[in-house]
Amino acid sequence: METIRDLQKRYCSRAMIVAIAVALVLVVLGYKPLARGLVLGTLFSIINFVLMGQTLQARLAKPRSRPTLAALLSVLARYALMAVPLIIALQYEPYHIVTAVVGLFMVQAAILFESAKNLLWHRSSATGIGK
Amino acid sequence: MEIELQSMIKVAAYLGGGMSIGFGAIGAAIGEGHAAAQANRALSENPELSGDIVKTMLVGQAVAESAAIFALVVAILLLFLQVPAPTVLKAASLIGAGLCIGLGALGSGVGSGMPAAEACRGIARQPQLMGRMTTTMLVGSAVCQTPAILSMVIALMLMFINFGDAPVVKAVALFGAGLCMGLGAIGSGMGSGHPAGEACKGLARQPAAAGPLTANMLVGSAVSQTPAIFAMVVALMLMFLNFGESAFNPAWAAFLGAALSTGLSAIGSGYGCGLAAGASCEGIARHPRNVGPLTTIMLVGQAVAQTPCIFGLLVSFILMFKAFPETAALAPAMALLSAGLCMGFGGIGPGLGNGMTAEGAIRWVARQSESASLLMRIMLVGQAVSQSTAIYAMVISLVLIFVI
Amino acid sequence: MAIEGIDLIKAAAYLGAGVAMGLGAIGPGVGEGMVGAKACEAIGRNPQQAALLTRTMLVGQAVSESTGIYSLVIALLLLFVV
Amino acid sequence: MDELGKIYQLIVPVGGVNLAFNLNVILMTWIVILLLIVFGYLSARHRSLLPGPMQAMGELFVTQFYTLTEDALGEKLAKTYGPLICALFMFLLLSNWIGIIPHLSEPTMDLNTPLSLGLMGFVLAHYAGIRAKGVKNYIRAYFEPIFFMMPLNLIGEIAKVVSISFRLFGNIMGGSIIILVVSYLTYSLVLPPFLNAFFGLFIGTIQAFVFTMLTIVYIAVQVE
Repeated sequence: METIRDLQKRYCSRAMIVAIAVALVLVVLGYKPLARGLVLGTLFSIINFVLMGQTLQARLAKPRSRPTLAALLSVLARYALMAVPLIIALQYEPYHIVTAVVGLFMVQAAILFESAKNLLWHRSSATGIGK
Repeated sequence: MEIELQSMIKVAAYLGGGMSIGFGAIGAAIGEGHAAAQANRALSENPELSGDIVKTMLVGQAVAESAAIFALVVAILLLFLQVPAPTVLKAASLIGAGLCIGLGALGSGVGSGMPAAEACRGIARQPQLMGRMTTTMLVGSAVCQTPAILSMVIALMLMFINFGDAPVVKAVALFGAGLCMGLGAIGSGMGSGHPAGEACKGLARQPAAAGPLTANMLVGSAVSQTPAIFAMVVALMLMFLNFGESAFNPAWAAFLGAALSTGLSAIGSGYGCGLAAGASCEGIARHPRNVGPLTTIMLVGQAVAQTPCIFGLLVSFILMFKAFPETAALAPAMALLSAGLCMGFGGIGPGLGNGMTAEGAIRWVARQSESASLLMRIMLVGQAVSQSTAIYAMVISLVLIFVI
Repeated sequence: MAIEGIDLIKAAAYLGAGVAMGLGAIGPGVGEGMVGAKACEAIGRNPQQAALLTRTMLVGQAVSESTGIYSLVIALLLLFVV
Repeated sequence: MDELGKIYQLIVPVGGVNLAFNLNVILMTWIVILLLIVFGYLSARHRSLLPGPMQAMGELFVTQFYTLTEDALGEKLAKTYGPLICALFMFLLLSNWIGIIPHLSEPTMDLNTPLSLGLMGFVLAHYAGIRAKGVKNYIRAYFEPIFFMMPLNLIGEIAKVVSISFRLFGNIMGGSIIILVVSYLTYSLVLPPFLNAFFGLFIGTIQAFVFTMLTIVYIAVQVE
């Protein structure tokens, strides 16, 4: 039985590994700003995902909280954090903005890739995050 | 003048950025709030599964949030954008871009909360289906993001394409392009959440029907997104058609009217189509043998529910292509703006109503497939009557354009 | 742009006509849709009574349609009488 | 994009009034009528108990719509109006479909065609109503539920004609404009076949069916 922490760890490490691998290729090819942007974006994407898990558990623990208002506050707080890599990339030359944006979606890409794989191979209940 | 333009651009960019992140965050929050409320219910039904439910919700929310992250990216770009040659055109297109992605993310955010919510409840009922359920939920919410992606494409085009020194009236057209795409994406984004949510719910009820359910969900949400695509067509035309000779005074109203006509009427049609698709997914989960008649009646119902949006598109095209003589008076311009407003608002109700009728008919075709043709006939008659109000609105719009 | 009294009145009348018909179409559109949905449900439950139920649906829709027709009349009055 | 607003007109002055004929629409209408006559001839040429493909198709149309009319109007009136309803549907179906052939356009794209068909249905419905109820009862129906509702009832009747004809016109016209615009934007490369199938075949069939059904319903409402 996988705990929530394991789940987060799995997706985060996958996203980071892919990002670092792509970044290494980019560095070898000579596009250093692109690589730096990608890693920066992915880093904040992971931080956002971890924080999301924390706030979610906190909110679900007490059932009487107003869900939408609490969600709005958590979304706004996390987005303030997500804005940081974008601002860094826009202000400093060594980080490329486009790959920073791509990096922000790295965790989502990891999640969607796995479900797409499941859908295509029809390995219905044997896989997925239930394991 | 140079400094004034510079500050105008800054104001426009801040306004656009604010609207973008504001609407986007609200959409994500509503979707997430809905999902959290349902997850709470699921937890109270089946507390020992709390780990699974929280995991599902976490993953669902991560994907559902991408629409709002698009809005965030655009907002930050707007705030820090350096504009080399400030023009009025650029200012208008920056506000338009912010509005476009903000409203688009609002719809998709609300819509993709639905599959997450239903998946949480479904897992509480059928924990062994977790893998399949998560996959359906993720595919569903990924499809829900399409209108937001279309909005982002239009927003980025508005921000980075240089429209040169076209006449000032083009500024209204650019703002209208953003408005049209943003409004048009709301209905489709919210609507395509319904089939995704119902598919997750249905999976818990009838796991064997997973294949037809997923297929029907994809078809249903793809058709629900047609109004958003209509809005994108109008937005692209407003951006790229050459309006060189049009005089400023009536033309600004015509462009704004064209944007409002398609954008507003797409809200009702998109949501209505989503209701029909949701009912069809629910029906397939109840009686998987009735896939054939259910898909047929869903497509027919959606096609009729899209008619108000097609009327809106027609009025938009007339407003864009008809050449209006220049005047100094306010009344002709107001008539054109009013034509767009009339058709736009007038399309919301009938689109929604047609979707509701289709929902009712589809729900009962699933239970009583032998009276499918009778129900389809009644549905078409009922929809036709409820559409007549959209037609009155179109008549008033055409009178405003051609007679006044 | 010189805006005079009569021009302003005309402009307001046109805008009013559009808004009247546009917003006035929302209510009957949704309402008739609900009637249609319920009629489909009733016919699904009881297909033998289809003719009676269709007639009832049409009468109900015609009544809720009248508010839409009122908006249409008001819009036409604003366009051609004011 | 220029062809969007172009109309080929034949203008005939008759006693000081210029009558404008839209040649394109007239030509297309005649093509549709010719095709229908050919279809009718082929399907009724060798009538036999074991129908050939053409006869089977014709019988399918006729029985389907005859049953629909019978359901709504009863057996006696269905004998009178059934053939008309069936012909109306086949005409509309072919009119809406003909646009998918290049260089041909739908006659229903022009408001005059649906409007005249709608007026025909309107006159027919009221004629049927007067015959069934008598003049007195027919006129009394306008003063229900209260006498001052008369103008609104009248507008409601006229609105029926407007809504039935504008619905067909708006759908077919909107669909053909969308196809034109999209093929212009994509240089006729990507979407048009799919769009033609959707708007030409699918929407065309549904709208033809809706128009026919509404004509039946309007007659039925008047007769009751």
